Amino acid sequence: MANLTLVQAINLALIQEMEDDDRVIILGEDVGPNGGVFRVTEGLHQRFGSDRVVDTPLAESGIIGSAIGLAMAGLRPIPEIQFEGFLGPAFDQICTHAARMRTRTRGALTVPLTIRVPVGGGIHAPELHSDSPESFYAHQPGLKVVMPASPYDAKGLLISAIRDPDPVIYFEPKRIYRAFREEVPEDEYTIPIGKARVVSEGDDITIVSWGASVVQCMKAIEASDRSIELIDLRTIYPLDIETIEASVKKTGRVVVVHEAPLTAGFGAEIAARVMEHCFLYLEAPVQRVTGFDTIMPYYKLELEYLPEAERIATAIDHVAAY
Amino acid sequence: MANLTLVQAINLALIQEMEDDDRVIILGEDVGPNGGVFRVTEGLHQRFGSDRVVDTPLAESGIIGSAIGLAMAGLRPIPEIQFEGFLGPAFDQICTHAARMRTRTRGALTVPLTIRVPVGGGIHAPELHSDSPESFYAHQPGLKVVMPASPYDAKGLLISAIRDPDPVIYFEPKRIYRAFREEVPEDEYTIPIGKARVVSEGDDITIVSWGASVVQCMKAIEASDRSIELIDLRTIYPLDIETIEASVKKTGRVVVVHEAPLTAGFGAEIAARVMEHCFLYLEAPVQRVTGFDTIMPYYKLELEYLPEAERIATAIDHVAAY
Amino acid sequence: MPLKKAFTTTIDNVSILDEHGSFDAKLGAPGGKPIIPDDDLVKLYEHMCLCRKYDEVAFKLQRSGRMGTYPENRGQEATSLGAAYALNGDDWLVPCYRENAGLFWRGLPLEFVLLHWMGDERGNAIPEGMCITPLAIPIGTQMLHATGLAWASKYRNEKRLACTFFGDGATSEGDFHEAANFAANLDIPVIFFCQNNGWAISVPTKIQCSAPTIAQRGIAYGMDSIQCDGNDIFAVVYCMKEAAKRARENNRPTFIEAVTYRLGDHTTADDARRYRDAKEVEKWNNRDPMIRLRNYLVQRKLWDDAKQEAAVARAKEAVTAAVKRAEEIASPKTADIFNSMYAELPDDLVIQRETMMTHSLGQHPEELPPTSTQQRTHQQA
Amino acid sequence: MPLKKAFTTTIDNVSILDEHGSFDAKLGAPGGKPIIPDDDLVKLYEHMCLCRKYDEVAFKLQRSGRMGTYPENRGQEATSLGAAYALNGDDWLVPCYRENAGLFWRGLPLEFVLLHWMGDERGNAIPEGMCITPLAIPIGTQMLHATGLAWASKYRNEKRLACTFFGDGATSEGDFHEAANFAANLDIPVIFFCQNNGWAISVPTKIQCSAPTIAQRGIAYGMDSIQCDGNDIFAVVYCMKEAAKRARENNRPTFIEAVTYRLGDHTTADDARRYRDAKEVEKWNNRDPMIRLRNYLVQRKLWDDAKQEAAVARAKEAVTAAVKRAEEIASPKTADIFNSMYAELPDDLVIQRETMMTHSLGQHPEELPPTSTQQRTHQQA
Ligand SMILES: Cc1ncc(C[n+]2csc(CCOP(=O)(O)OP(=O)(O)O)c2C)c(N)n1
Ligand SMILES: Cc1ncc(C[n+]2csc(CCOP(=O)(O)OP(=O)(O)O)c2C)c(N)n1
Ligand SMILES: [Mg+2]
Ligand SMILES: [Mg+2]
Repeated sequence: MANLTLVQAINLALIQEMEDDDRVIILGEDVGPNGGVFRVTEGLHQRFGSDRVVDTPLAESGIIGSAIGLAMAGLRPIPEIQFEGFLGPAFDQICTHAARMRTRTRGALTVPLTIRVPVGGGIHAPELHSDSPESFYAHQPGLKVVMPASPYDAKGLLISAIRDPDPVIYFEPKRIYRAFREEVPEDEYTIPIGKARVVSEGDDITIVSWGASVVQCMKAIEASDRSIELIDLRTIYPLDIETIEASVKKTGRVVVVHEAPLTAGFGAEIAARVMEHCFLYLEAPVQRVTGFDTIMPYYKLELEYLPEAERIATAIDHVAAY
Repeated sequence: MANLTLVQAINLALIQEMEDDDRVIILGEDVGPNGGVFRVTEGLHQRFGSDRVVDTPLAESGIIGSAIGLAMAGLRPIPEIQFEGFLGPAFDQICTHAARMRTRTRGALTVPLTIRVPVGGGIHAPELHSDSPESFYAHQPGLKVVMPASPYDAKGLLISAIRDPDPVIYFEPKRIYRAFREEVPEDEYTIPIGKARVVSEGDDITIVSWGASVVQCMKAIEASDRSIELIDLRTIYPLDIETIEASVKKTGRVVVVHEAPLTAGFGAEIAARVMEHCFLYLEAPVQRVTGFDTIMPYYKLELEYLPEAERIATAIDHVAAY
Repeated sequence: MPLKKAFTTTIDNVSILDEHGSFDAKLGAPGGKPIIPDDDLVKLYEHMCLCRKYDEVAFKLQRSGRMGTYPENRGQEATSLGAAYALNGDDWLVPCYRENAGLFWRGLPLEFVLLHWMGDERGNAIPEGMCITPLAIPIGTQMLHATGLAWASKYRNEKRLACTFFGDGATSEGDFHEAANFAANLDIPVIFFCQNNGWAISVPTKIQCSAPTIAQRGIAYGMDSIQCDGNDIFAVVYCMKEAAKRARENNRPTFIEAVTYRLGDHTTADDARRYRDAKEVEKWNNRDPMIRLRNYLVQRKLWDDAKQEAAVARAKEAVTAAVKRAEEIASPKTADIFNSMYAELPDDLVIQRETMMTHSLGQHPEELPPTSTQQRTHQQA
Repeated sequence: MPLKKAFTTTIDNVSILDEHGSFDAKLGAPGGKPIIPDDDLVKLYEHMCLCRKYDEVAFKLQRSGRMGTYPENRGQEATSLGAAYALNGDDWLVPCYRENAGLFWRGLPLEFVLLHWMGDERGNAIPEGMCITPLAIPIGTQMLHATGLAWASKYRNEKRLACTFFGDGATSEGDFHEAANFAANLDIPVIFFCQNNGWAISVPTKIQCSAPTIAQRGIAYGMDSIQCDGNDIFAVVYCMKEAAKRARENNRPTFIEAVTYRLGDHTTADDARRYRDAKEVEKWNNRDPMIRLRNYLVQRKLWDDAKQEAAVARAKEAVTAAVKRAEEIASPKTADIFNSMYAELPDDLVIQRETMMTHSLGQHPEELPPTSTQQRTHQQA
């Protein structure tokens, strides 16, 4: 056990998986000697050499497209996209090929790929360094989409992702890369993809969230005197509706929190599913506390945009009062 | 008035807007002498010449990116993307630039762009010629997303889109390009973006749909003896929740129908909004009849994948019986 | 002081057996040893007969409503065939959709390509070990997979390469640029094989590339690049052998532009008369790679009318059998929509598959309240 | 018969005032007429002093927490400055983020760039008529806008061109390829100005382009292409004038590779010592474009220490005033998140702006039932 930040937990998982399996290779911009702009791949180039930790040309579609080829050949590539704002150029390769290869070839070719992408706002970064595109990818069948909210989960989910025979987008909430530490076992362990985590139990209200927002939810809950159950989704697709359903059948009231814009954000899916699964138990309409339907503003206003603890607290009050 | 197909209605709108305004130009693959692979731009090259109807290199990001530049310079470009499956390479230019230019420059530069894209399944086309990506773009703030379901609407919506000072994605449901004709006024007219259309009135159930699915909904309604109100969204973003709300407050039961996959499809947003706006009126959970959470299969199975009238009819029964 | 030269280069053009039947022995048979032995040459020609017949039948299948859209390969047989011939059986072939000749040479069962165009994914379930990726519909995207596949071979030190095929239009896509740039800068053994057939649907090559050659695209990456007569199988094989050597010995990529022509429409959904000149087609009809090779074989006494007749008959038989296999395959099951989505199907997809519904009420019958009255009670409980 | 040559080409390298102070009069002053008149040369040097000071202050603002991430421009002043100098005031400048010198020369108020890096969109609200697009954060994407802007000028027959700036790394992106290919094939008057500064963050140029020059990227498109010493403002101006002429007279694009060096870290978030050699930096410090130009001016008796002192003092004053303006601007209002999203704000966004909420209950207070009891009644009504 060691007390690690989220960055360190990911770094550890990468090292361990690379030690275990030489099919695992890392590629991306600045992942080599520089160790990545967030230092997530720090030390890996020195340790595993430039055949396994590869600085590529500056081209995201190239990174993902060639990683798809690597994966089709049976390797387990882990491409890094430097910021979620630069995932766009790779959107087509992800949705057109990574997501479709298994089914379009009826299993003859597969794409065991883990795409690592720092995500989200709150670090005073420039434009296009603070978005939350998870809903785009959750809507694309053939992918799995995960986002840890703690160092412990980060390690276990990443190991699952790397070992998963299908393409996984592994979003890393950069706001909490170094925000806190947690005990993380030295040994390898997995956290199943598709299983949510009940962070805290409660009877009055269920909050569903993921990524850095989970921390804001915890703050809001701490400040509240209500009994609130907090579910950290951990995996966005496939959605763990069972865990949510069990909670909502107990509480009857739901708040969903995410950084991405409201409209067609993944909160909509959760609201729709909760209605489908728990209609007769709902005491109030599911409430979404999310980014606005605007471009994430430049950093002077980013905290007004993000669903911070205060806005969550207000929603808790509203949904409780309904 | 002329009795036109959807393709003809679009062609007419293009001609009239180009006659009126020489800022309007068309660019894309095969839009020139060939008149587009669906013949939507038929005759335009001959009429307006190769400065205004431009065959470009085969590169979707190039088409949209250069169209953004054209629009920033004050023209009103109408790029065509040949099939929705090839919109992916342009995703980044659309979401990173077209959608953001106005707000990131505080209005100094704008992007009055209309991106025309044939969309949807049901025509026995090859792979990647039958998808429904509207939800991706509805989730991107800064865009407007429309999809007509009739020749009349097609003309009026396209004229609105072309005149709109902001970027509009204009999806053309290819399954009904020539499926039926409708009286379309010769004169130019607009249909406001952001306003839904009540196709048929009813008291028991509200169906919300758009694009080619509207026709399937009409079939299902015809076969049903229930009193069903059908709303054709026409515009996906911004969503006309008022029209939906008014209907649901009357019926209390809702079915949403779209071709795109279920999870994080735009049906989720509608379900979530209906719950938010009509919670106390809902007699049953909103039901979604959509594509499955799979890749749109090759054409032998496409009709099993699509939300055809029969599946809609079943959902109607279920939601009525609840 | 004049300007300094920072870089100078040249693009060569290779032609060995030209349209007038003249054969360049220096390139085609260096040291008297032909780069394609006679036996092989006959086999290659016979294979072309097969592919031409296949094309003809596939076209008719579409016209008679027994198959969906189909892109005729007619006139382009020498390109992918020459390429596949020059490679090893475990080199990756990463095609677009006009490479029947090369894929069948490698051993892809004929019915696979039919199944693909019949709207059946089983047409892409390439048998293991065949080292072929499925037909690529989105233009320009598959070259990156070739780069990745070849990269993996290099990583494993296997001395295998990947050869990817694409059209003139495809070289306009950004993904082409990225694939070539990765291969050149990371030393990856890929052959970029461009079939410049003059058109991308209705758009002529000069709109895709107004430079004198498409081959010079490769100069951008410092890649060895060459242009050849794509209707001359000798020229194709010549370029491929050089390229394969370079790939295997030095992990270096090559860009090959094979100049050819699409004799038919773009696909069965197209009508090329709308945009191109009958005279142009006529000219290229005379440059048909099969005519050229047949004349050469006849001249060399390796072929005659009787052989031709027999070859066509064999081709017909093989194609008919393939059509039969493709048409007799059992219809896909609706469950197939789901079954290959993931190695392990998520619960939600299992439910969708079992119920063939996306609306929840039908999917969870146990949750349907028996009556509406009960519902209210339940909710208030 | 040897191989036929299908294409031959050369990339020139232009150097006029080299790092040792030698001046090529043939190129730099053809017919005795200097391509940059003395007066202008002094102004350009003074402008460099301003930009260098600006850079220094901006760096410190970041370090002291008064500004976000900032990319130092140090060492690259001659590139965008020479380019902007050679253009007309209504030619579009389409920058990346290391072109302060060119933008300020054009007239962009100094505080705009500060505001941008202070996380304020008003830094991008470029005054009308200035023909500058905002700093581009996503690498390689803005060249396409340049192609579109120049295309519009051509459409309107305005004889305006667009010059877009980008780094060596950016030439690896597919969008670069598409922008250049559109411009070349559709005859669009764009200048593609690559500032090859040796690095893309920690990745050296050879990973972006292992060819001998980046300039040869342009050969792929049949585009006139040239390499120059990017720390030599004469060479930059020389290439730009040629390119501008070509654009204005024939609507033809040009690719310019200006070889320069990023003397500082990539941005304030970077530590270049992790990946590059101090010796390399040292070497390039000696090639600083300002040293070179100053020596030349001194030698020509156009400059002296007193002038230097005065220029630095003026620069300091101007920069201090700009910082003041940037820091004194009123904080943006939360409503600004919404106000420029659309020409006309959709209703839903109006509500979000008014309530600063996305959860519906707070947004529609009129719909909140007074009590829970009432709720049930309502529902069953
Ligand atoms: C990304 C993408 N854009 C557009 C299309 C539509 N389309 C299909 S084939 C084709 C032309 C391809 O031309 P080329 O690359 O020269 O290949 P050819 O068919 O001539 O062999 C186009 C535009 C597509 N399939 N994929
Ligand atoms: C599309 C995209 N990918 C990645 C990044 C992250 N990033 C910012 S600058 C940079 C390097 C740019 O190198 P170059 O083009 O040479 O410009 P330079 O900074 O050297 O002037 C990278 C990778 C980005 N901003 N955009
Ligand atoms: Mg072609
Ligand atoms: Mg650089």
